[in-house]
This record gives sequence, C-alpha cells and structure tokens, in this order.
Amino acid sequence: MFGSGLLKGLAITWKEMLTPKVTIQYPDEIYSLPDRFHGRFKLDKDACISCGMCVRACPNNVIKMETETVARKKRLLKYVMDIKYCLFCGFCVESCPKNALGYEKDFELAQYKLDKVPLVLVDEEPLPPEEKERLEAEAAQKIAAAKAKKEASGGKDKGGE
Amino acid sequence: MENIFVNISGSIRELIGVLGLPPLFNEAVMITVKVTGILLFIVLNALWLVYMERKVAGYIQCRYGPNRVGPKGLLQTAADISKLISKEIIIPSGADKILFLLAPVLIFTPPLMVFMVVPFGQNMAAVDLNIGVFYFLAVASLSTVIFWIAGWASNNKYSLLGGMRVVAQMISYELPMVLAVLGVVMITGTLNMSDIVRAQENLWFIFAQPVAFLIYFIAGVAECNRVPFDLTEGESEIVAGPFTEYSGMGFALFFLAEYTNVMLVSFMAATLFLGGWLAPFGLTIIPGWAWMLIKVYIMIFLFMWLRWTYPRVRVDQLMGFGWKVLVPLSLANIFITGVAIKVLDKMGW
Amino acid sequence: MLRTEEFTLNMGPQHPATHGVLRLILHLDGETIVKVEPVVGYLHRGIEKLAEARTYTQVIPYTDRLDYLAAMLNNLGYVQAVEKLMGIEIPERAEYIRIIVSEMSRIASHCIAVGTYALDLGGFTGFMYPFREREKLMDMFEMISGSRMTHSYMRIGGVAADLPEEFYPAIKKFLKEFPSCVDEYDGLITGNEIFQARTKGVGVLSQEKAVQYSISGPTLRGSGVNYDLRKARPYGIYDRFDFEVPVGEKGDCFDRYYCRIQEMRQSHRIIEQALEQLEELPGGPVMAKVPKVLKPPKGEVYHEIEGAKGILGYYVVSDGTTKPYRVHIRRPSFINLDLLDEMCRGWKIADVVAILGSIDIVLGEVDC
Amino acid sequence: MESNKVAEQLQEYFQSIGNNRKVLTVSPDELIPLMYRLRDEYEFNYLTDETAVDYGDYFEVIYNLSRVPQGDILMVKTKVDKEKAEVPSVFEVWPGAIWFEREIFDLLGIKFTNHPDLRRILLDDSFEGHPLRKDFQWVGGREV
Repeated sequence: MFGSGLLKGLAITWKEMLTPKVTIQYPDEIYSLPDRFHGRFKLDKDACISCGMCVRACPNNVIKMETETVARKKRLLKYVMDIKYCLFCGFCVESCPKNALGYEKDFELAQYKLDKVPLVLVDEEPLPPEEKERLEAEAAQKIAAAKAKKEASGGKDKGGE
Repeated sequence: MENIFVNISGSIRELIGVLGLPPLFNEAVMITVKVTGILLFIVLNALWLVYMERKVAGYIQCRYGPNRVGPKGLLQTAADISKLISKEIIIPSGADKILFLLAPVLIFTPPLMVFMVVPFGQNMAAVDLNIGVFYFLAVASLSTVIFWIAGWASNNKYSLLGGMRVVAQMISYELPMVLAVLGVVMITGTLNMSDIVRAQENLWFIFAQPVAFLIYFIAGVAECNRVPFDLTEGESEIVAGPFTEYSGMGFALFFLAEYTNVMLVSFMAATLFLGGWLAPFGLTIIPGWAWMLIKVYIMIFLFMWLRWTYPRVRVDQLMGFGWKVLVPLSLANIFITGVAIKVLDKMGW
Repeated sequence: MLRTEEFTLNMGPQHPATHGVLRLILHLDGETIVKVEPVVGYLHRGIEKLAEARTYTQVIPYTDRLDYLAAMLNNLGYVQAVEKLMGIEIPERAEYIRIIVSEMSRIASHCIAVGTYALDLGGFTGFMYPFREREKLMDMFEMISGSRMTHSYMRIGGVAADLPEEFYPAIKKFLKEFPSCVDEYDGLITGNEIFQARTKGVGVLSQEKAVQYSISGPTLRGSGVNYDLRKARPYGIYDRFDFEVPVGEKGDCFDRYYCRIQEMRQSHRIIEQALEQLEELPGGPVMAKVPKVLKPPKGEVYHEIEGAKGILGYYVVSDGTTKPYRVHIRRPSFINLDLLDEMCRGWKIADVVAILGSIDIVLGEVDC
Repeated sequence: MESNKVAEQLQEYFQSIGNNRKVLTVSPDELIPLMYRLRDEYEFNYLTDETAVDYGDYFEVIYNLSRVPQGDILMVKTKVDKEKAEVPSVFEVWPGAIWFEREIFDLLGIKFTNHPDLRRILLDDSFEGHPLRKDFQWVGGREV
C-alpha cells in the first residue's frame, strides 16, 4: 500500500532515537587506538645505524637525514621528517632493519605555524673538532691495540700450528 | 495558574489606567506590551527550536547533537547566533542592495502579525479578531513575496531558482490549506479562533475532520519549506535557494523565521484541530496555555521527525501532488462535510 | 509572444552534491536540463606521471589516493598487475586476507554510495546510518593496516602483515550485525515511496548504450548486463566463493542504487566464506619470497579487477629497471561519468543530482 | 584463452598483424576496419581501456577489448609516429572511447582524427605540453 514505506521509515528513525548512541565524545572519552596505528613517528636513536634505508624507501622524499662519520662509525646528526608530505604508508618503518623507527599513538600532528610542522626526531650538533680528534685517536688506539693483541695471539696460534 | 497571563495583562492595564491618560494611549501601550511579549516568546522559542531540532536530529542519527556549549549544549544556539551577528554581511556585486537588505528584516513580520491573533490560552489572544482564520491565511502567504525578494535581489542563479520554487510551491499549497481549513470553518460557522477552540469542547476537529487535518498538515509542511518539501532550500540541488548569498545575521534571521513559521503552523494546527487550550481527559490541573504549548510541541516534533526521515520530492512531483491530489481531496472533503452538516442538521443533532 | 531563453548554471566545483570538485555546466530551460557538460580535472595530481619516478613498491600509496573510499581494491589491482608481470605466486593465506579486506573495502565504498545518495535526495538520516557501519569497517582497517582510509596494506607478493588477533572478533561482530543494518537502509531509503518516486524511471541507461560506452560496475549491472569480473574472469581466488551478481532490469537510478545494496549483501557472504576458509588454513607467511629490490622483466601487463565503482584496470609497462616505465590506470568513475550528459537530458536539476549520485563517482579517481 | 584463436584467424586476413603474445598489432591506417571486424565478427563489443605509451621515438596506442558478458579480453596495439602523432578515433566503433581519447590527447598529445570533441580534459586549457611524454620537463614543485 502506498504510504507503508513512509511509515516504516518513521518507525526506523523512532527506534534509532531510543537506541544507544555511537558517538565517542573525543576529548573526554579516549578512543582506543590499535597497535598498528600510524601516528607520530618515533626513532630509537641508539638502535639507529644511520643506514638510510628509510630515506630510500620513502616514496615522497619526506625524510631528511644528516650524518657524520666519526671513527668509521656513522653518527646521526639530523633526522627530520617533513610531515606535511608524509603519506603515512609505513614503508620507512617497514624498511628499518633494526626496528629503530616506529609509530607512537599520537595523532594530533596539527600545528599553528608552518615551520613547526616538520617532525624533528634527532637534531644534534656535530661534534667539535677536538672531541672528534680525541674519539678518533681513541678508536685508532683501540684498533691498534686489538690488532697488536690479535697479532700476538695470532702469532701464538700460528706458532702452535 | 490558568489565568496568570490574563491577570498580568489586567494589572498592567490598571497600572496605566491610574495615570489617567486618554484610552487610545492606554490601548497603544497595551498592544506594545503584548507585541513585545509575543516577539520575545517567538525569538526565544525559535532559539530553543533550533537547539531542539539539532538534538532530535542527533538522536535520530545515533549521535548526541550539540552538547558542549553550556549545560547539555543548551547555549549552542546562543553561541551560533552571536557568531553570526559578529560576521560581516556580504552584499554580492550586482545585487539589489535595498531589497537584499530588506528581505531578512521583513521576513519576521508576517509570522509576527499572525501571532497577534493566535489564542495562546483562554482569553489570551493579543487581538481577538473575529476574522482570525482569514487573517492568518492572508497574512501568512505574504512571506512568499519576501522569499521571492530575497531570491531576486541576490543576483545569483541558485537564489533565483529557489525564489521561483518558493512562489510556485507556496501558491500551490496555499490552496489545499485554505480548503482544508474551510472544513473546520463550515462546522463552526465562525472565523474567530477562540470561538473555533470553544466549539471543540466535545470533539476535537482532528476526529471530525481527519482528512482536513492531514491535508492541512501536509500543506503546512510545504508552507514551512521543510522536508520532504524543502525544495526552496534544497541544499543538495540549489545550495541554499534564496538564502545562498546571505551571510551573518541576514542568514540567521531567515533561519529563525523558518522556525517561527513552523511554530505558527503548529499553533494553527493546535487551534483548529487539536482543541487549542482545552484539556483532554479533564486534566485541568495543567493550565490551558500549557496544554496549548504541549500540543504545539507535539506538532513541532512531528515536523522534525518527518524532516529527519524523508528524502526530498522533486519540483514537478511537488506540484503534481499539490494540484492533482491535495486540491481534489480537499474539495471532496468540503463536499462531504457540507452534506454531512446538512444531513445531521436535518436529523436534529 | 513570450520569449524564453536558455540559461547556464555552474554547478560546482564547490557544490554540496557533486561529491567532490566536479564542475557541471548545466544548460537549463527553466529547471529542465538541455545539456550537461562535466568539467573534470580539479583534483588532477598526475599519479600516472608520479608513478614513473617511483619504484614499484612506492607506487602503492599513490593507488590509495585514487578511489580513496575503496583503497584496498586499488591496492589489489596494482599489486596483482605487477605480480602478473613478474609471475609471482602469492601465499594462500595472503590471498584470503586480500579477499577479505577488499570485500570490506567494497562494502565501505557502497555504504558511502548509498548514504550519499540518500543525502543527495535530501534524506540526511539515510546518510548517517551507512556511515555508522562504514566507521566500524574503518576501525577494522585501522587494526589491520594502521590507517583508516589510505591503507597501503598490500605489497607486491602478499600483504604487509598478517591479520591481528583483535580483528577476528571485530569482523565476526560486524558480520553478525551487518544484514540487519542493510535491512535498515532498505526500510529507511529503498522502501520509501518518495525515494522511489525520485529514482524509478529516472536517468534510464539502456543495456546497449551501457556496453557501447564502456560503462562498468554497478552502473552497468543496473542496466541488466551481467558483467562482474569476479565471475566473468575470476582473479585471485574469487572462483572459490559462492556468490551472486545482482543485476537490475530497467537501468534507472533505482536499479543502480539497489544493485549496490544487494552487492553489499553478496560481499558480506564472500567475507563470511573467506573468513571460514581462512581460519581452517594453518598459519603461514603472508608474503611470497620476493627480492627487496623489485626488477620486473621487460614487458607489459594489463590487469583488471572489479573495483567498487566498476572495472579497475592497471596497465604497467616495465623496461627492466626498478621503476615502472609507464603506469596507466583505467578508472571506472572517469569512464562512467562520460555518459552523464545523455542520461540527464530532459530531466530536472534535482535529477542531475540523483543521476550523478547513482553513478557513484569519486573525484580522486576521476581526476587521477 | 580464446583471444589467441582470434589472433591466429585474423593473421591470415591482415598481413600487417604480428602476433606477439596475444597482442594484435596493426598500423593506424588499418585500425578502423579491424576494429569494426573485431566488434562485429568476433563480438568484442566492449572497449575496456584505451591508453598510449611514449617509447621515445614512437607512440604506442593500446586498446583493450572485451566480450561482455563472457569476459574475454584482447589487446590491440598500434604504432604511431612521433612526428605525425595521429590515429583515427575509434569512437564510431565504441562511443565510450571519447573520454579515453580526450585523456590520451591531453596527457600524451596524440591527435585522434574524426574525434568529435578533442579538447583537454584533465589539465587546464592553457597548459603547455603533454606531461606523460618522456621529454616533458616541468620545473617547480617543492624542491624549488
């Protein structure tokens, strides 16, 4: 009969009016984010080996990385993600061989000022030259010592053979 | 309680009477007081209705609606209005400036004029006009012109289309509305609204004239430009119709006028069909004016319920429905009413 | 003599009912449509060009941004095309996961189609209910891939990660509730007489025209052509599932809309079956053994899948390097929009909205 | 697939066709008669895709045809000179080609003769050049 559909519609909206609401009242109620959530990035500085895999994996050139080599070891100086170009695809996190890069559950990435947008994960001054020299000398010493030790022990081994 | 407003008005009259001014002046003061009271009532109610509509919409749509500004979000509309007031009124280039600014000012007048004759309770009509129903029908249709002014003056094609739709729609639905009301008038034999209410002492006209009520209701929805007949606004088709170019307070006034119109149609429905201030089941503990408001709010809720359930009809379907269904139906209703009155009269009822 | 004049109305690019930045130039005679000129390109980002400068894997996030309402299906089309090019067999488990997520994506997309269609016709509440269900799907996508809309979940050779544990109860709850939700849409939207008056007989697209004009997806099936690639040329493991292809009769707006409603039910069936079969599978890898740096052999491939809007085709040309030489995407929305003019002629402004809504375009895909 | 058979059959008729992995290759001059035959005799009634690729010194226009509702698919290719990039439009055979061809014209600059409405579609009308050509150079973007 004409009109039954109209009445049925009214019945449905009436029913929905009385059912519990689905809204999550955001700032008061915390929305539980899943573990895999793609939020703000975090970098475990100590685990990072500055290999640059993430830089290469990024489809949109978001990641800028600066390193300096001290005593044959790469040291991370700057790790900046220009987050406004980020697609949050997760390729960088996936590519990390040491699992140093990861996500936080923070999704409030909006900023008032444009220059605050890039996500600065590491920003360190390059080491002063004296310090660098000292470290390098130390490393050289160590290597030399190890070499000497190895040679000594190696000589013994050889001798043993 | 029943006569609280009547008493207030009486005491004001006495107060002025003490001054010993000419009676014409006294009348003028009284009318001013009444108009101010009604205006206050209308505006506050419209603000409340905006809030209520959003709440109803929210609840129907599985959400809460406004709930942040003030307790339970009650101050949301006040916040919205104050925001709109502080906004610039942008006049589009090529618009007819005077008419463009005049339209939102005028939009409140017809409903306000009609509210003067609405009996809010026993002896509570501001002006007890003995051609009240006629006056209502005549004045209420004036808003058509104002919508058209708004649509025309905006110099916008969407507004123009909206304006044209308003005129077509209002005129086609005025007719069945008048004819539906005629059924009631035929039974009572009077155009005075208070008398019509009194005539419903035994039987509300919704039961005597169910078809007329239905026609009145549908035509009323169309007159208020509300879903499913909101073609005037039709936001998915013509953006906002005549209001497209309005910003700030101009828009707010149109917005409030819509709710005033809804209120007006509901008040008239309560008066003509739902027994006005008369208490059902002898529940006279609740005063008459409160009964009136309850009935009006039931009607308004019905309006909102429809709005948040139905899609919109198309312009040709709207006209077709008006002229091909409602008008013949209301004519038939009048015919049957006339025959019935005669027959019952002869039978000596 | 009364003289009348046609007038042009610019609908869009900013308009509530054009589903994005689409501009329609309407030539009107009163409210009657004389001609519609769709103007597209406002969202053109040059994804095909961008893809030429990215490695094969790096293209995946860009495919998300085509039809952002059914991103999984876009992922699926691209990765299957590259897999076909390289001849990679992917693990069974990954196949099932792909089916589940892509059908979920289809439901999400159809939810939007149904909801926005109700909104186009003025029914706001009909818009909110499908969105509620879509929201649940988004939550599940978030569990799976970490993103709500642009998932980038599929990889060449499988998927990024196995389904998380918390996904299974969520999807089961959803599957249990969903049929009654579709009934609700049926009651609120489909059964409504005003809705039917607005859509039945409006914008009729004949079977012959639909085929001639390369229309695809529910728009084609609404016209009565039984052409669903999942049945006609099964890709992936679609041949293992039992489902029907809903087909309309008259080819009007209602049929196109109703096809989507029924497709949601069918997708629901597919997910149910796939989930059942997936749970019987022993756990295993979800990625095939593919090298880290992908270098497909020289050649080209054209692969089509049934997207949410229609046939989604990827044409990938490889020159043997790590970056694709050319990626072309056959976007269903773009082609379906072609016929808008013919379908709208003689109808009213309100019907343009109804017809446009029934084609269900998404501008990210139209403009590529 | 059956499209192989089609290719074999057609090879007898069209001398210029080379059968290369289910792909029919045809010169632009013979394109339209072949398309009509494919549609009328072999029931390829549906043009699923039409695109083009810039191979440096020549273009290739690729047509993908389908049988609806059976679902067979066939690829037809035609080679176009870069200097005189003109192909007859197939819109008479499949009217759906109109927008495909407009897009190809827009992005690759191949002219389709007899096309009823050959304008730019995705890019701005005043845009210069055709971005999907390999020699297209554009300066700008965020690196600048």
